[in-house]
Amino acid sequence: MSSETLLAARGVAKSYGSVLALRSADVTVGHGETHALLGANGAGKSTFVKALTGVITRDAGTVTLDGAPVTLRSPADGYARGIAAVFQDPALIPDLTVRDNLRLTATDASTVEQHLAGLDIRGLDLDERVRDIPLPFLRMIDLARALAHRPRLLILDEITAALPADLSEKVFAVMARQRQEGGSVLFISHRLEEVVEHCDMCTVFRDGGDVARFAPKEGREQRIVASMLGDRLVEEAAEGRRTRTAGRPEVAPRLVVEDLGAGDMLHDVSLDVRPGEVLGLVALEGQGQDTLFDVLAGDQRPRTGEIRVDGEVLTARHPAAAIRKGVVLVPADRSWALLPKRSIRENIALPSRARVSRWGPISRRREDRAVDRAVARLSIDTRAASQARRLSGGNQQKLTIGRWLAEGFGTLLLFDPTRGIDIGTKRQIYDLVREVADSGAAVLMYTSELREIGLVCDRVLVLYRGTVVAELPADAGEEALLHAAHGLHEAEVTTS
Amino acid sequence: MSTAVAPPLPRSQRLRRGLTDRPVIVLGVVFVVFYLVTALLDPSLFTMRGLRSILLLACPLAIFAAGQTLAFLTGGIDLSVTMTANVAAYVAATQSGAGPVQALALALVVGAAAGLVNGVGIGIFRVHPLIMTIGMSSVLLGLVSVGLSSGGFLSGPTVVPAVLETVGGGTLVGPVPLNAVVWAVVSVVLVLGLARTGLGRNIYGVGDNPLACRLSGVKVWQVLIATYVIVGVLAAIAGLLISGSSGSVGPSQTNSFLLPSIAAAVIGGTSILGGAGGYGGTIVGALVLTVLNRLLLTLGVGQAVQQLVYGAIVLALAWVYVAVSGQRSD
Amino acid sequence: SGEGTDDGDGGGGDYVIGVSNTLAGNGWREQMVCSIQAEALASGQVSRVVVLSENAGPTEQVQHLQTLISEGVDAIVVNPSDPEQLNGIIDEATAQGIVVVAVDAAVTSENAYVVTNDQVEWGRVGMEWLAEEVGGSGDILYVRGIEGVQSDTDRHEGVMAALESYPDIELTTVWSNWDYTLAGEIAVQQFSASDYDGVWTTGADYTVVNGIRTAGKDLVPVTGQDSNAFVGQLLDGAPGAVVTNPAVIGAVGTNVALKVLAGEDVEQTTMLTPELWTMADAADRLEEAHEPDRGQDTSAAVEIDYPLEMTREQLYACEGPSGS
Amino acid sequence: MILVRYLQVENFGGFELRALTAGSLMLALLAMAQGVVVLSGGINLAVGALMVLANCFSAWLMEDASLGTSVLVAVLTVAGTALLSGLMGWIVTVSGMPDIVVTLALHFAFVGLALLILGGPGGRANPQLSQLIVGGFSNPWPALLWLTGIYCLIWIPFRRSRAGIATYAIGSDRQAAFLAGIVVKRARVHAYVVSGVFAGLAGLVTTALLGSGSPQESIALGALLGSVAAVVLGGVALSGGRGQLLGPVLAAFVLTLIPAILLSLGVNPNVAVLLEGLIIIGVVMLGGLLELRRRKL
Ligand SMILES: Nc1ncnc2c1ncn2[C@@H]1O[C@H](COP(=O)(O)OP(=O)(O)OP(=O)(O)O)[C@@H](O)[C@H]1O
Ligand SMILES: Nc1ncnc2c1ncn2[C@@H]1O[C@H](COP(=O)(O)OP(=O)(O)OP(=O)(O)O)[C@@H](O)[C@H]1O
Ligand SMILES: [Mg+2]
Ligand SMILES: [Mg+2]
Repeated sequence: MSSETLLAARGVAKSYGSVLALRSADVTVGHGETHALLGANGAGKSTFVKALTGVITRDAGTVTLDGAPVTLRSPADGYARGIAAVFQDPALIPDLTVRDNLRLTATDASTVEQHLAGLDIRGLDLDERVRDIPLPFLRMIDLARALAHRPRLLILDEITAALPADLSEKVFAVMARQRQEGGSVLFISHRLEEVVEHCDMCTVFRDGGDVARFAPKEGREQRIVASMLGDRLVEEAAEGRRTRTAGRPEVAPRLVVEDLGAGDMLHDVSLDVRPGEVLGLVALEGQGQDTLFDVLAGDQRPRTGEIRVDGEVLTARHPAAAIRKGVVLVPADRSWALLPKRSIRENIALPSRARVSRWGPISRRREDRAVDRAVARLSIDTRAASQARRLSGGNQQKLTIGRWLAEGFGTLLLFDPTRGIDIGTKRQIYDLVREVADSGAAVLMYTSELREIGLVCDRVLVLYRGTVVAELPADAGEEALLHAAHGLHEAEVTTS
Repeated sequence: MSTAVAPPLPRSQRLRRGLTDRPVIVLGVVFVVFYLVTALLDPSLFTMRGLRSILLLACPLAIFAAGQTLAFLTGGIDLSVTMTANVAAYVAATQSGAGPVQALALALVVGAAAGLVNGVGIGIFRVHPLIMTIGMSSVLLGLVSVGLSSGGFLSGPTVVPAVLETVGGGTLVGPVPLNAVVWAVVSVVLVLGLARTGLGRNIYGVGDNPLACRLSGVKVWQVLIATYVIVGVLAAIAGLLISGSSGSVGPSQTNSFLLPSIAAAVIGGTSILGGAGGYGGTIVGALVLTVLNRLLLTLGVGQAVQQLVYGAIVLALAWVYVAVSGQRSD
Repeated sequence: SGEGTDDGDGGGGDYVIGVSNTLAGNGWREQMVCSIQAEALASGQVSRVVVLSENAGPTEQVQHLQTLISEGVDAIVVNPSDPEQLNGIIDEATAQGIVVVAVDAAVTSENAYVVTNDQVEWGRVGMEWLAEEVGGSGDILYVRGIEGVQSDTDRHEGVMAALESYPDIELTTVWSNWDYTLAGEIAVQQFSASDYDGVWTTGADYTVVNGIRTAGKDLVPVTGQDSNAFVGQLLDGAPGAVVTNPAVIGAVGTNVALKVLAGEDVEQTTMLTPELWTMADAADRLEEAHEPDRGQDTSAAVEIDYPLEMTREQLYACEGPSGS
Repeated sequence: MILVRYLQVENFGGFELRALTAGSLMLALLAMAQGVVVLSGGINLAVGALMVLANCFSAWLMEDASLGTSVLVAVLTVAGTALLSGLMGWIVTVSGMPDIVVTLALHFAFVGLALLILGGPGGRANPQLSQLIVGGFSNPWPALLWLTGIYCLIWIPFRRSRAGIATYAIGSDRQAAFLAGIVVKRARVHAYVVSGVFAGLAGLVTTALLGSGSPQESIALGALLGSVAAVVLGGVALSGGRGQLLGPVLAAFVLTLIPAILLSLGVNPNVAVLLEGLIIIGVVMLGGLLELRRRKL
């Protein structure tokens, strides 16, 4: 590892209207260094990356690359200077083929193919439309494209958030090779274990500025969290286990699913969730979990089987039917659930105005109470309250849950509710989920982070190729879960 | 959860931000300046009569633009408002023999029906609003033509109901024409309705993110149908007022209001992409356009220059609005 | 209209006449089309009338004519939307032996017969009357049509000719696009802003009278054409004069076309002279022309100084040779 | 549909074909002018006005001009509309106003400009040039050749170029396109420039077909509505990024044929207007129904 500096950013700042997204950030990355950028939601990491790569113009600050000042006007500019980024949002155009996408960025297709082969992604047709390719593969194509420009600095903004474990490993391999070849990496992730294992240095952001810079070695997680959260209370992660309701069979199940089949993917899924219980669902990418949630939420019609809520059969042609029965969904993508241009209030009150019978005049006082309660319970940052799109990712996510708190429900469907969210917020969400369950709701939660199963769930189902292949206790451990998720359910695991 | 709070802004910036959040103020200023400039050239605007004529003429435009505003808020547009208005006015004029109440009710029903068909096409069959309403416009024109041909359902004597002539052209008090009463009622209903009713919320919601609405249990098609029915009724009201003030009906008599109705909503700051805006701005937008017409008439320039100036000023006003409010569309 | 077979069952003859009109739903134009149908029926020589009528411009009208040629019509009566742009297709039609008659407005093609009202005279007569009426001096609101359109230019020429003898008349020019609603609005604005001694309108007349009332002013003399509603207003005592611009000019065009088809020698241009009707000298004409049961903007001048076959009833029935 | 028409008209021949090809040529070009902007995720409400402007400008300059001069005028016209349209695109990107607003306002302004150039109907086309563009009355080929030529020599190379791909890209997902390094503003302006070229060509065709210029707003409006209808019927998604321009071109032919066919079927022309509207809505509704099966709201 060379000690010489590749990238030196000083005093980078950016504000959107009245909110300072980035106050003043200093980041230094050395040659051959894998550098992590850490910070709670809304700390300004993505904004920093965008300011660095020319997606947005910074309000202040200087950036030097190998000592020479640079101001990039667009990501394309960056390719020429040796900076290539994989952004948090996919930078592939859905209606074009992969090949056209590559032509667009003047990227050599055969180089990308080589990189993809190196990543062990095979059988991908470059003439396929991006719209038809699953998200994890798209992330890998994005990565391969960045690599094809042989960057000196590779920036990865939460690339692993949407990746299953096996693909994440590939990304780490790429990072390692980049380091061997003398290149540097700027890596953003909310998963501390990834950072600890793969990064040489880290800069921690808090409130739009850098607050700490050190080597993120094993055992320093506590320090990382402390600097991320500042003087905010650092609760103990291994919070005391709650009373388990799963062991109380006398409670009748709230949600019962029998032999459910839908689309081309899902078949013969049976499960039940009791009031007060959090049922976890674990699966690799693309095993039919999205279809299952869509069907349960009434967004898609099942082909076979039956869904019963509190004993009554639910046949939904529209999510409204499921919602009337108290079955509500927090979808995978925040943008599916938010009104970006509307206020926090309107977002929270949206479900309660859905029915035609509620189209009449609104009682401000009653609504105020409901909204305030939801905001307080989730401690949503309301400074940018007039438009949901101005909120940071974490606060947006809280909003998607908060709507249902205001409306009330019996069954909560959570699809990966902590994707790309910082530790502090995650904990709030875990607590909330438990709280919701303890107050009598049934919760079904899919998560891509196996660690969460042990923290929140009472038991867990494993979905593989569109069907449930295993039921495990919540404390089965990540290894057992991963095994089952790959379809390797050994007898000793399933019978525990 | 960032806690970064911006330091207090310097005064100039505070002012700017105040304007950013309330662009209607800027528009209001523009209106006043416009009015004064026009009045310098045409001092009659300082008289009661002049003021009255502005209000009188702005009213039907503002009601058309009210419908357009609603359609915009859902992310749509309605190009059939003027044809709907024409048909409604015709119906009222041919039915006036049966008494004013029945004639007016029938006209409003016609407006609602046209809106219903638009709403069904747009909400249920997913036809793009542009196409649906262009098609609707042509269907209505065909209907009128068939109806007007001898023995058709619209042939026969046409008499604009006396109530309409009074409301459309009469005076309430001083410079306030009677039709402004209708306008005031529409304004109150719309402004309150959008902000304080469930339907109003849903109209914004559907324009902002229809998928989120669906997942929250809102039946998007219901909202769209309700919206376009209201747009149709508003169009019918505008058509009736126009036939009242001119004392005439004609199969294309309000067509020249179509583009100005869109322009008024746009100048008023309602996003044509849906989800943001409101009727307050549209009211000022309609007033600005009416004064602009007056200005062009006063300048006595030829039609060519009128068209050029009209286009340029609409563009400039919309630009000022975007610049001040920071509501860029990209 | 437009239906039926070529071997006529309604009339004696078997000519097919095509009609092209680019302003649909306008009362004057509708009556013009009806007069073509009625005259065709009354002549007994026509088996079918094919009407193409929609709101369109010259491009579409060229397609109208192409369609009519393909339909195999014997004569085309066209109300041209442009004096030049149809010449090509008109020449092509006449080359194929089809008689083309332009009614209401002229075309420059030498192959077409042209039947129009004398627009220069129309403008002159009205303005002359108005100038006399206001006592030879005063402010007059001059409501023109569409800038650049031939009939507007012609009428303007007549107006200017009339004003040569009245140097003390001041004109304020506004454009109405021949749009009744717009003309009414303009009247409200202008009369709210200032006082006029009279209004000369190019046809959008009765809404101007309403507009003066809406502005809260006393009525002043207004000239207009023979719109049914305007005639009614004069009968009700509004000061003003009608200068006829009869829509039955369509029937005249049909008559000309049939004569040409029959081999008669017809002048290339037929021009009708407008008449001036006021309550003072032609109250009976106004009385006779007014039809309270018909549309506001239909042309009330039906009896004209040209021998036509059709009757008033046939005109109002608006039926062609092969039934509706 | 051509077949239906063929069966209807007894001696269907060069004349009818020419009526179809020459008549459709203008609408087809307009549809392409609209289509390219729609593909880029926008809409151009000024195509009709640009066409009228090109029509008036060329007819004004071609009056009494020689063939050589007229060709020069033609080139100048197309360059002019391309420039104006590009300027419009530039205003859209710089101002941040929705394109509907900008193009609508400039629709008024362009018609005003046309009226300024040619006080009223007037000007004249060069007869030889007309002959070259739309052919004689029984010669369908020049129009067809021009259309094919324009499609193959302007559109296809453009579509294949990086600028063309960028047009689709910004229509499909503007944010992703930007992150992929496309200079979105420039790509949007390009789309408007190409649109201006097609609109200018449509104006030239009008001049050739009609022999003179006519600065009327109603013509511009009619042309605009026709172009939007053709684009939608031609299967280009109004949301941008998806579709080919061949669809709108074929739709232009269909839209030209519908009135003629309805008339020959003996439909009352007033009813025909109604049916035309219903057909357009119907076809689009059918498309909507198919889409409905895929994803509902
Ligand atoms: N368009 C905007 N307008 C106003 N404020 C904004 C806007 N975008 C972001 N912010 C604010 O800026 C702050 C930083 O946001 P940013 O998205 O950069 O954080 P982040 O570190 O990427 O967090 P996360 O982990 O949630 O992505 C947040 O408080 C957010 O509310
Ligand atoms: N080009 C741009 N111009 C203006 N604002 C932008 C631009 N790109 C992104 N933004 C805004 O910046 C804000 C921050 O977005 P960012 O990508 O940093 O993360 P996030 O989506 O808020 O959080 P996360 O993805 O971690 O959950 C968003 O509100 C977004 O609207
Ligand atoms: Mg981020
Ligand atoms: Mg972020």
